[in-house]
Amino acid sequence: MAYDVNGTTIEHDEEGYITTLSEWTKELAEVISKAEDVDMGEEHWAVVNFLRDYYEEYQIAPAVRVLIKSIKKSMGPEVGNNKYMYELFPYGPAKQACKIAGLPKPTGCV
Amino acid sequence: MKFGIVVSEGPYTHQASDSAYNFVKAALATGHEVSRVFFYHDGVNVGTRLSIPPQDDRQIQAQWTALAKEHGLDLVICIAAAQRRGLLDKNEADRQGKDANNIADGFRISGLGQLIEMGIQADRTITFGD
Amino acid sequence: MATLHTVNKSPFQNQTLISCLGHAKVGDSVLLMEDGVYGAMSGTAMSEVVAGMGANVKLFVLGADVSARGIDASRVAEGITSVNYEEFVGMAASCDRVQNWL
Amino acid sequence: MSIVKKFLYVNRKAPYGTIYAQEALEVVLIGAAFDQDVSMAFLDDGVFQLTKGQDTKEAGLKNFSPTFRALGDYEVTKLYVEQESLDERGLTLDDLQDIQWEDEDDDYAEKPSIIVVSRAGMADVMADQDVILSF
Repeated sequence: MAYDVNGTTIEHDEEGYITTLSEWTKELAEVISKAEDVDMGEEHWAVVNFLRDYYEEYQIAPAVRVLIKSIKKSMGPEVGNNKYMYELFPYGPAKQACKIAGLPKPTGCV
Repeated sequence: MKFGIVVSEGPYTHQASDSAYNFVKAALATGHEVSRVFFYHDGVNVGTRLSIPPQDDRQIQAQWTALAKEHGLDLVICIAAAQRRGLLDKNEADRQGKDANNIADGFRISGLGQLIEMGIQADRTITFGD
Repeated sequence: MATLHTVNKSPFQNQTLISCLGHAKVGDSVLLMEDGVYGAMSGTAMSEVVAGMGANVKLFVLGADVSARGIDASRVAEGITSVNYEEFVGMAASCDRVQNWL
Repeated sequence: MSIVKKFLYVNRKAPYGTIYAQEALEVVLIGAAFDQDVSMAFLDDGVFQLTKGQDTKEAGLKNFSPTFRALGDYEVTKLYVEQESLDERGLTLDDLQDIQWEDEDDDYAEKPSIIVVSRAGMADVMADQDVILSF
């Protein structure tokens, strides 16, 4: 199972998460988002970039409430709220946005 | 009194699961309640139905399964720890595209939240591990 | 507000028992179990340390693990009480919390 | 869920040699969603978990030490570190990562999460808990 980015294949698992995190590119993110039926706008990218920065710094994808709290702080409450996040990523800001951002699947532990 | 039990070492390698089993049996025998047994770290390996211990040794998984049946115990295997170590129930195996599953009767796979919830609900939480 | 502590490591192998006794409060109980029962033996290099550091707590040993290791009951140091699993349960119930030193 | 209990996660083991430190952190991160009164204790070899400059590349392991700095986002802001354990291992506070949390009620002021306590102080922290989970 793989995504096709301009002729290059990027392996992914059963659920669409890429297997080798270092293979992520912005072009790949566009390809994954199409497969997910998400039309990437500015806010989508802001969330994806935030997730990647957070992962780079702390080596974990943040929990949804941490994500929302941080987005609220940096982009304001009209973006940083649960409802809007789910409008951006209908299958969940954690799962879907992490997939597009090329991060590990959040361990759905709760 | 309600006890919550954590088992955090693998069977046979470590005595932890045996000690936990003896404790749970004694607790039930003296009229206490055991709200949940949560298997974490290598403790998740207690829940595989594919182990074949020698006939003259204790059957750790079978003992737990029997105790769970008799007393309606809630035996929970941590999903994050289980996935690392290759323990899957049928649902997970299907979802992850794996060709087999190995969880024994009486055990269920669930999240770490179940450990925290156990700590909140139980009067005493006791860990058997290394 | 007493705590029941459990220790399952031999004091000849690591510092867990020392650490536990260094943190236990006056009136707490400490139960030696699994390989921890070796810390309950008299006449060892650790006996005096255990007796000294354990002076302010109540020391117990799990009888089942003592017999399993072939330690004769007479080798369990004075002042250390042997308990069975039901008594272990009772101690856990009557303390305010249990701390397992792993 | 209205019950709020005092949870203490006790860390007495070094990172990497065994998985306990890493899986303990996973429990803490998940547990943070339950709105309990959470503290972490680092004593004995557990203090090694917090040291600066961990680089796991050559060993081929996942470096989870940066995650400690995310704990503040999860409202885990009380990391008790035992002075005697540091001393015995030739460490000082300067050898540990700078871990902070943002106080929303104080204009997002950054405050240190690490609280250095004596052995007696650590015993007091332990004796004040409802649930103690050891790793």
